[in-house]
Amino acid sequence: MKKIINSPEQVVEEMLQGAVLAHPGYLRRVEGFQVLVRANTPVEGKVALVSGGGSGHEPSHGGYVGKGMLDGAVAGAVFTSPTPDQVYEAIKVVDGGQGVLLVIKNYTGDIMNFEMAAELAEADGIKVDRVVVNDDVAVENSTWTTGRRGIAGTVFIHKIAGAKAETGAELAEVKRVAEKVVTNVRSMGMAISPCTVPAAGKPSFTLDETEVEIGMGIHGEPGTHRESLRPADETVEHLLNKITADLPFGSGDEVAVMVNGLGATPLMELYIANRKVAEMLAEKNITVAKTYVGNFMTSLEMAGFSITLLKLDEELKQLLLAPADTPALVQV
Amino acid sequence: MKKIINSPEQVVEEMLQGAVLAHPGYLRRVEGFQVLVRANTPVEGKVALVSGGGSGHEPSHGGYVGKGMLDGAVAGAVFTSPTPDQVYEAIKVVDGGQGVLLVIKNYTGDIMNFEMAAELAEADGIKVDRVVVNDDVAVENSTWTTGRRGIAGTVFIHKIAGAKAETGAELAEVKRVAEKVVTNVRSMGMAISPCTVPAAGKPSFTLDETEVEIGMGIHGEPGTHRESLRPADETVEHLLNKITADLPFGSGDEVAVMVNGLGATPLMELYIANRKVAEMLAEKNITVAKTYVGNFMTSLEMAGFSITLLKLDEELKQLLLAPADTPALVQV
Amino acid sequence: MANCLIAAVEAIGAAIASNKEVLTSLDAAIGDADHGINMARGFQAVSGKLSTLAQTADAATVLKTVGMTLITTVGGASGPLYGTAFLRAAAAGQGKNTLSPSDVGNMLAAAIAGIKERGKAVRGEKTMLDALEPAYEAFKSAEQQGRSLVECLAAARESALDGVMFTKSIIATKGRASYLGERSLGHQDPGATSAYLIIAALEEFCRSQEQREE
Amino acid sequence: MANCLIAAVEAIGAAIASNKEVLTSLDAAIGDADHGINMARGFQAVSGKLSTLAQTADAATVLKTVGMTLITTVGGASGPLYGTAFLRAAAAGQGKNTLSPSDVGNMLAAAIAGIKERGKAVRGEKTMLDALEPAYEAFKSAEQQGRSLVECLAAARESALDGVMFTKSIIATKGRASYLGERSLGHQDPGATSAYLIIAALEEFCRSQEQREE
Ligand SMILES: Nc1ncnc2c1ncn2[C@@H]1O[C@H](COP(=O)(O)OP(=O)(O)O)[C@@H](O)[C@H]1O
Ligand SMILES: Nc1ncnc2c1ncn2[C@@H]1O[C@H](COP(=O)(O)OP(=O)(O)O)[C@@H](O)[C@H]1O
Ligand SMILES: [Mg+2]
Ligand SMILES: [Mg+2]
Ligand SMILES: [Mg+2]
Ligand SMILES: [Mg+2]
Repeated sequence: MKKIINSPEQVVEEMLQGAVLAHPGYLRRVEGFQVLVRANTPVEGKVALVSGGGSGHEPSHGGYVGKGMLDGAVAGAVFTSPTPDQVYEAIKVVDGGQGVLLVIKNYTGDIMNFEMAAELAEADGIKVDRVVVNDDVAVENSTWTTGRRGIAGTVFIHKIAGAKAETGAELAEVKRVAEKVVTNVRSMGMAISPCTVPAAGKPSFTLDETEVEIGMGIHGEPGTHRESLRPADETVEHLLNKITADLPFGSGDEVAVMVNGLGATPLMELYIANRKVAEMLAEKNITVAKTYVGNFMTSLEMAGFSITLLKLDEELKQLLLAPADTPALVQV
Repeated sequence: MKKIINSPEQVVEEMLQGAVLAHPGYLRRVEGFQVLVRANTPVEGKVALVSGGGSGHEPSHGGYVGKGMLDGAVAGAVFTSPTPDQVYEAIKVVDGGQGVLLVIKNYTGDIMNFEMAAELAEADGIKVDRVVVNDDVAVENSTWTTGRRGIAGTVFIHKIAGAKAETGAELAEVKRVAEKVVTNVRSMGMAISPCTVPAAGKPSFTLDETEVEIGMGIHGEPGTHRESLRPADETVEHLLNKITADLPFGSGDEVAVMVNGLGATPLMELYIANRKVAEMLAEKNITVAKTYVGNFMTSLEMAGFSITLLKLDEELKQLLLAPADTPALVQV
Repeated sequence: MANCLIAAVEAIGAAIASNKEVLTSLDAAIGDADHGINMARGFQAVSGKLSTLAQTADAATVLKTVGMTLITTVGGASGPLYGTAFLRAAAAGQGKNTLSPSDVGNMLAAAIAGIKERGKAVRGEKTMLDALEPAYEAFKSAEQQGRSLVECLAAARESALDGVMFTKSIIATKGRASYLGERSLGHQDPGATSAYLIIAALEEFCRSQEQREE
Repeated sequence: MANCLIAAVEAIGAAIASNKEVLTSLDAAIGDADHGINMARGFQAVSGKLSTLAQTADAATVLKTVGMTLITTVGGASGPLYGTAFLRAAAAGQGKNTLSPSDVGNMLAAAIAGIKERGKAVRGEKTMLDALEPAYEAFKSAEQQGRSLVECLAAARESALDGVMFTKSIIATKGRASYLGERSLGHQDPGATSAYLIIAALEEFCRSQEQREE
């Protein structure tokens, strides 16, 4: 395992320290916890947003802490959802009296840990509500599974619910908007090379010289199948068709697009993928209001990418385009 | 070679198309050329900045085209400096009557190609001047070499000279500020894994399981030496000591820091590196005015990072902190 | 009491530690390659916490400490589940100073009930329950036949192992592996495996205690 | 005239194309792994451009087209250098309808002068000049001895190869390899190698022309 780290046990702690040292104007560390909050938290009179999950998805989630997005982010061990005490602490620190919305990705562990934290906070009299993100269309949604995974679409929930909270809207309103995003967002990804959890010391999976994994999760979880690497356009076609068929997205729709790198994908390749995404959407008569291309929800040094589409209405569009000022996403 | 591309011959063309499709509000393609310019170019009454170089360094250079930074960026083939006709076209398109400053990295090819373009533009009566960036301290500066390479420090020239140009300053003034940055900026990098030029089809170099290359260039050029991978803190110490000794940077100085990923380095690792950078600078009584951590000047999917320090005076600091609005860097 | 129970938990921790890589590899195949790492981190923290407990602490206090520590250090799915299990076992063992086979059976039952409440899974969904429920049933029937604690645990361990093997034959419908659908077939569930390891470690520990007492 | 010169340039292009990987590998060792790719891209574009030239074009027009095309398609260091070389050769050959060995010698001299002006390098800095200058000297002395064009080119090719080999023994002080300092020792310069290939291709082409004429 070749990594620029000091020791596998220290990666999360040292990353959090390094992030706060890099962005002191944005971030503050909650002493003794793996929690990053806005430097000026709590913001009085504003619903607070707390997100989080395992580490290894940087800039998620700490990178989105700042004006217009999150109030706090909780970092678990690499690829491991944070524990309830950590989430509970984040909730307490960011609550400005208007309540806290938890943004949870749909993984059993995340749900249980965040729920336990919510119970603890509610016992303290803090208003807590939650939204569960499940945008990954690679995972078939059937009644007998735990549903779909939450992946890169989560960033759109941060952005839009965060913008809504910034308007002074109350908790139920912020939650309504967040759920509208969840209802309208779909993603799917693929990987061409694996990643190595530092504490594990070896890659979570292996792919041969030409093999790729389609429908890959963001924790190295296997996807729907393996196949031979195809030209970028064909891969985009496969992923995007799955996505558009799902909601479905159709002629006349307006969307936001995210072409998300998984960590080791050159931006050049993401732009090449976006070219095909834009072309296909134009063919389908789907208008793109805003495109994000880059590393937003990564999987350590995995190479590959995901595509996310969010169907917009006027409300979501305004909130998406609203200003944000965070370490990882600034909009003016 | 595993890449998300359609064909090695098309990577630059398709990337440029994908970038313009992603950022129509920022970017416009100069038809028939590998040139990206601001959507609203030329900006009347403002000195224009043109930068560029080989492709494969994304978000450099097109990502920095926008308010407060560049007016145009010229993309060569992967790792190959663009040709004079391309640069010439960029100069003509962005000139708003106040002249054009070329930001050139100190490579023989870049210098010759940009110089030939400048000659052509000057023959047209356009005022053209240039600044040559040579921040890489890995390369010994002796009279019998071509000097040092230009690497990630280039982004600080874009930012600061771009901000100066935005004030309406004249060409000589913008150039003065750009040269002040060049005089005060130093960088050094290292790589833990190589990259593959698409048209070459195989890695430019190989490193064994524990080997790293110290002083690596951003085109896969070998660095000063190879060694065994050490803990992140030791690597940072080695690079940063080289950097601070060079200018030199010393007690009482104020600096900007860039911890730059080479393409495949998880942001987690860059933050871990930044932690040590910040700690060492604090020990040396050097104040950090602003820190950038992320992928700013990459080398395709190379894993590794570089550290850049820029010594600030009041003028440089104000310009560094000034707003910018580009696809790859937004500051408010 | 505390002494003995603490030693038992240490034995569990040792078993988890020495199987850290096995559990992580199992999780790599159908999950996210962290189960062994998570559990080992948790039990290492438990060990630290227990060393600060008073020698006089009762069973409930020890088990509650284990549960709270697991909840706050393991994370993922297994943290809240195993943590809840130990908390429920603590509640079931409240006030006890010695633990009869029947007491242990009740604590096991309470632990399983806690896991089911927290995780909303049932047996047959390819989770730790597929080891724990058969283990409990075997324990219970041995106990009802008047067997010793070691014998009851041996029966539980055997059934737990059968349960682990059974997980290979089914599709996951809970937890991270459920995202795989059919692709989860043929793989052994990491959580069921850790559950088996815990029971096996308990059995071995009690057997060695018994021998010492003889 | 144009016909023959175009065929000669095509022969050079073919030599570059078939040595694309060799040149790129040499550049990988001490540069940025693109020299073969750059040159092949350039000469492919040249081939396209030349096919649109009038059959009646004179030597200068052909060479100017080659130079301009290389400048606008090769990029990097070699693009402006080889481009300038062909432009200067064009100027030196201005108005000629047949090229004597002395004409070719003058064109070669002009090309080298252009490269030195543009690149500000001298012989001994581990660049294409280390192949080109010895090649020119050998050409010139053969020419002064009244040898045929093919013989002059053969002499040039031999010295060019010696020059390529010599580049292994020196440290680069110009171009991208100069950043390596001592680490550039032992490696053969890619640009010197492409210069050798160009001369060798010219020789072979002229030899085959001579044989056809016999
Ligand atoms: N709902 C559930 N009920 C019971 N056990 C579960 C449930 N979900 C997951 N598990 C167990 O947890 C194990 C995975 O634990 P771990 O890898 O530590 O967490 P995560 O899946 O969050 O990475 C699975 O192998 C399974 O046995
Ligand atoms: N200043 C110079 N003068 C003459 N030749 C040079 C000079 N700099 C570089 N070269 C030649 O150019 C070659 C490299 O060309 P190429 O790889 O195409 O360009 P780049 O170095 O920009 O990638 C070197 O091997 C060397 O022979
Ligand atoms: Mg996990
Ligand atoms: Mg080059
Ligand atoms: Mg797991
Ligand atoms: Mg080169």
